[in-house]
Amino acid sequence: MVPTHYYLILSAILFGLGVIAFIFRRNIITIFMSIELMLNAVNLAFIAFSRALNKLDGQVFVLFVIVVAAAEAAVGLGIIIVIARNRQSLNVERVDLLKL
Amino acid sequence: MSDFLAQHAEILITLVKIAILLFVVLTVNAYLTWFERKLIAHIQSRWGPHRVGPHGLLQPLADGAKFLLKEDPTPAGVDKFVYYLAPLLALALALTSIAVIPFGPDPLHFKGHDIYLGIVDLNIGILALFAITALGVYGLALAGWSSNNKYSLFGGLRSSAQMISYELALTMSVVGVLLMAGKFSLRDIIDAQANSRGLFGWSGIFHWNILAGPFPQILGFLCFFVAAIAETNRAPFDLPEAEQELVGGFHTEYASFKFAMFFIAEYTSMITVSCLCSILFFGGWLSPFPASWTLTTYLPSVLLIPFGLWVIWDGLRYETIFGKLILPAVGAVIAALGAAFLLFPAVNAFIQGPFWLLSKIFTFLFVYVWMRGTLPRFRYDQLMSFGWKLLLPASLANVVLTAAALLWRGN
Amino acid sequence: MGILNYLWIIPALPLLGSALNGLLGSKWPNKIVSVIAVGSTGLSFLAALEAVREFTHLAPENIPWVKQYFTWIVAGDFRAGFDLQIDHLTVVMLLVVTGVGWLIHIYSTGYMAHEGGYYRFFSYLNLFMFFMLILVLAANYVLLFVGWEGVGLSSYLLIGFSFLRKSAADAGKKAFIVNRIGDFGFMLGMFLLFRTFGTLDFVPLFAKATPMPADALGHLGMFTVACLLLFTGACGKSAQLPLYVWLPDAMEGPTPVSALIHAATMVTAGVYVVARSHILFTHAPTAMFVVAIIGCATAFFAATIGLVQTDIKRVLAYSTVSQLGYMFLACGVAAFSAGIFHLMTHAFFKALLFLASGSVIHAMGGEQDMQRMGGLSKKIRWTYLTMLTATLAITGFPPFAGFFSKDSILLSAYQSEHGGRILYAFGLLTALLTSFYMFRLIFLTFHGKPRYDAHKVHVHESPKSMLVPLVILAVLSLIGGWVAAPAFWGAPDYFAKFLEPTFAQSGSSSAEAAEATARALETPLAIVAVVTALLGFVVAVWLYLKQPGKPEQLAKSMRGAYNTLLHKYYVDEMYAALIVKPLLWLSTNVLWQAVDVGTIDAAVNGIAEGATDLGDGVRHTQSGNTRSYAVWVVIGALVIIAIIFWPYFRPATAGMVR
Amino acid sequence: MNAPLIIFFALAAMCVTGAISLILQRHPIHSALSLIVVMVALAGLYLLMGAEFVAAVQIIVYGGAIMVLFIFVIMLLNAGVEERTNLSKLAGFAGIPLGVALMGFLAAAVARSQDMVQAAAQSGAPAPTKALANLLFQDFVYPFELTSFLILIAILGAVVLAQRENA
Repeated sequence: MVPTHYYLILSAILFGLGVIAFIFRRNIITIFMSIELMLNAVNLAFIAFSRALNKLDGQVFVLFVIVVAAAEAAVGLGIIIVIARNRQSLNVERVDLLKL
Repeated sequence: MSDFLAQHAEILITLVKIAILLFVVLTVNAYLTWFERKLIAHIQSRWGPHRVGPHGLLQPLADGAKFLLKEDPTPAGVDKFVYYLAPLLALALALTSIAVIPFGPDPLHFKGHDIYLGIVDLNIGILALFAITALGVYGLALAGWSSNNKYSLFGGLRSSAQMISYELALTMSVVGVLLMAGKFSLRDIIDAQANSRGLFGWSGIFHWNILAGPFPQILGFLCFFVAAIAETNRAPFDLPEAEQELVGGFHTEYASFKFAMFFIAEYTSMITVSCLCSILFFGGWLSPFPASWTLTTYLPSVLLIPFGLWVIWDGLRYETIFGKLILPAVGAVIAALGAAFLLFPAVNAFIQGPFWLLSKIFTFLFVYVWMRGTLPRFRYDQLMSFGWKLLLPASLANVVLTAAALLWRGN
Repeated sequence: MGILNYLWIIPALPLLGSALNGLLGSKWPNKIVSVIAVGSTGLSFLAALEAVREFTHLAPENIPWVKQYFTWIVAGDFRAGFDLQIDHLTVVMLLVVTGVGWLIHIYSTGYMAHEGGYYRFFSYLNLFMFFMLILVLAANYVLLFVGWEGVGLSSYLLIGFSFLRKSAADAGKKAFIVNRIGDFGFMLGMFLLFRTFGTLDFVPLFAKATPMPADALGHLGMFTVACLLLFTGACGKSAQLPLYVWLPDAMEGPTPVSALIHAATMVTAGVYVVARSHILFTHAPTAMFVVAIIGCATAFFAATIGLVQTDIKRVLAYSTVSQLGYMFLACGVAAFSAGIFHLMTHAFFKALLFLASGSVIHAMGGEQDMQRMGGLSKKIRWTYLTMLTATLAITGFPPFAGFFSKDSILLSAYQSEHGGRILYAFGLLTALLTSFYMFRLIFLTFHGKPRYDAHKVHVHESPKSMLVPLVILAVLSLIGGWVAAPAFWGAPDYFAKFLEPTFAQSGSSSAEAAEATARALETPLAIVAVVTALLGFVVAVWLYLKQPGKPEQLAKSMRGAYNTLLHKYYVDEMYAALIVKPLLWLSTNVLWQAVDVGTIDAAVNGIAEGATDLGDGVRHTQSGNTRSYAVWVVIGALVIIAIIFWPYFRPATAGMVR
Repeated sequence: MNAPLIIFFALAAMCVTGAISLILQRHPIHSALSLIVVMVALAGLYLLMGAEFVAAVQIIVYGGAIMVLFIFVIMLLNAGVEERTNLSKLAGFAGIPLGVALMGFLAAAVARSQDMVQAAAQSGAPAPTKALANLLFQDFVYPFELTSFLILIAILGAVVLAQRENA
């Protein structure tokens, strides 16, 4: 039986890596993926707690998170497409103006 | 060593099962190509392959040899890693999906071990299957992208979009069945059909989900089958590899064995889908006849023995020497198998399930090929609008109706 | 008790009139305006009469009658309410203010008939009435101070009534500022009183003060300091040395204003305050002495200046200053009833003098210089008669009002223990000068041959609306003093008797022995005073009727003195040099350049620029670069996590997942 | 060292490797593949914790839909290797330390709180999907419905965003 805090620490590490990825990547799509990574880390923590406490709520929350992530992906990628269409660039550092 | 085996016999057995299943599936794949080409040819009133071996029976072997031996060029400017990863991914996932499928109801008793037909029986079996098929898309998409070829890219784009779109319908159309079974495990689903209250209380084929109450899953089945065909990129949904438009689509740049991998993956997923159709909607290994009709248990022998005799006769009057030698042998083997079933009731009883299941699978494979032979390919916008505007609502309606019926029936 | 429960009506009426005229009057014809103004004042006069009638029926223990209407300020245990009080002193002031005020209102309707801003004038005048009534009715120093400042305000407004004339506007400002100086002292006095007694309501304050021991002479105790501070305010308001300078300039205002505010009522407010606080003053002999000296000095000083002024109104102004000096002299020698008595009579005849001079100016078509008048007695007989009456009254000829009041003041001065003789001497001298310059005024104005161009100036008698008040006031200044007459044949001085309940505590005027000596001295001193007045009269006759050329020769012969007097001892110039210039310099260089521009504006602009620079600096964090934003978010997350989890960074603490 | 632990460490290694390669890969496709690896490994961890349904959903939705969408977009926009601009000085020097600090904080907090997490009774038994369904459709039915609305809105938004103006 794996101790719960192993999972928690793993999720912490994944989250941190997600943050670093967010900060260090310049491609909007990659940044978006790093957000997904963070969400996944949180999901892991949820599941770990739900197992530790013998409560299924954690898993329900994970389902919600996944749904939200799906919606987010749909809208976010739409936005990315629009950005790429308007700016001819996916580099966030090139997208630093409110209007063209 | 031996005690290790003693302790971990399960592992050993599983490994053996995997080996056997792999062999079977690959062989079936090979001969499926032969079968398809023959059938299409006859639909188009041609002969099809008939040079390599009698009735071209050795054609698959020749093709296999050709795949293995042909030069394997890697185009310039491809993304090596992904380029090599894609076919592996496709093949691996396709083969993995077979693993959760059970092929027979009752286990073999061997040295105190109950050996079930089928590798694993997950209690989320169907979900796992969907998961694996869902991942299957990467093979195609990545192949298309990594080939550094615009046609391939289009293929990949199409396949990914198409798979996402139809996966929804695929999953939704199954929900009806899941509602009626209340389980995810395929074995449990089949058992549920076995124990289900048949339509108007009739037995046999009326226990199957396709016909059984409270709400026959005809709509669900149609949605599922169409979506599944799309998932497997088969005609009339084979846009990712539409030769006429994309010169082969995502696998344009793949040659020899890597191409073979895609090929095998495709046919394997065909088989998987056929298995799913028969298990989810057509009662899996359940016989279409009521249990009281005991004579139907001899149906396998009754089919096999004449078929074997016909093969022998056909071989004897075949032109080539090779044919004269080999075909009667095969026919003899088949006839002997039928006779064996006839002689050993236990064996006969055991093979009932697999027999029915395999025959159903064969039927669906036949339908696959049949559709390819008859239906023209969809246009892309048609594909999308069909998937989103017809298939998805239909499957959702199926879910709602099934749930309503179940509630009405009060169970 | 009818109106006594509704004392607030008395001041409220003029306020109403003022509001109506001020807000709506501009649209109304003069008739409505005057009806409202005069009507409101007259009604409040009637209300005052009714109040007095009821007051006389009050049981002695209900006096002073205090009515608390609403609480205005509450801070800690301090309460300043809108409380009105009425006692004998208030009764006198009330009647004087409302009565004279009413007459002057009537007069004004005629005098101002052709002036612009008719409604404005009456609005201000009613406002003044309101504040003056508040002043006299107030039951605590705070409310009194409201009236005090209010009359200052309305006097400012009225002096600068024709604000298009720079001199008028300046005069208004001068009056206001000089008053501020006094008011400052007044406020300090109030604070000191509050600090000492914990209240500013008259009744409890005086009740607390009475038993306390008086300060020794020449010793600056609390009482002395408080009284001196209050007296500073009184000086400012009542134009005593050294703050008298504003009053002569205040003559820039319309004549009725001069009559009402700067002769009859407002300027006497200082005297009223001193009398009102007589208990405090009697506890501070030093302050009393100072008051007496200042009063005496002012009286003499102003009279000397009055000798040579040629502007009719200025003469009267200086005479007002000197008469006020008399009143303070009286208060200074603890003859409060005498002071108030003189206040009343002075209100009558000085108002009369001003109104009459107004009538003269009206007749002369705005001419104020006496050297361009003369021989008017035939043309404007009524004015002449009334003015003559007033002159006789002020110069103190029996049986006119001034005689009795001035006589009682001189008597009290003579009786007072500290330097009484000197005070008396100066008082007498002042009387001489008074009668001289008053008759000089009469002769220059009404006698001799006309010195004006008869073709330009068409002399005409004033309308009834102006003459009627003149006559009434003339009668009053004739009989106004008779209430005190019985003192001569041994009977009690009714006025003093009437005020006794109020001033009883301030013993000296009611001590029996003093009574006796007073009776003994009464007649001789009276005779002396009359003789002095006659002397002044004779000199005036000699100089201005018999030999009209003489004054010029005199002026030439003692030019220094003459110029000094003509330039009012150069006091204004001195103030300008000593106070105004330094103040201007200070304001320009320190307050304006250094403080305002250098400090305040600099601070404000500095803050603004700092904000700009800050924003300019911080702007760069808003680079629009998502990665930088991400870093900020991470920093925030770190902080939050640190805050949340800090307690858990110690092992074996539970609750993180709960 | 029992089997679950071994599996855990294997999967954890997969996760971390995938995450790191997500950071290091310079091509979006490779990053996406790394992320897929992470997700599959996570699904494995969920299985290990007995959350089978969630594991399946994780692979189907994340692996099968969301990431496919990502790859689809990457291919659609034909995104190339990302350019190495360094316009954000802040991210340049402060990024890594901060990220590591955050990681450390979280890990420390979790590690310190291990005891009380341990205190809670654990059972590796698979969570019956039926129970999950009951919870989801009884206790959490309103949030569930809200999510359906959310998805609807997201669909509309995506359509509006992706359609060309002139179309």
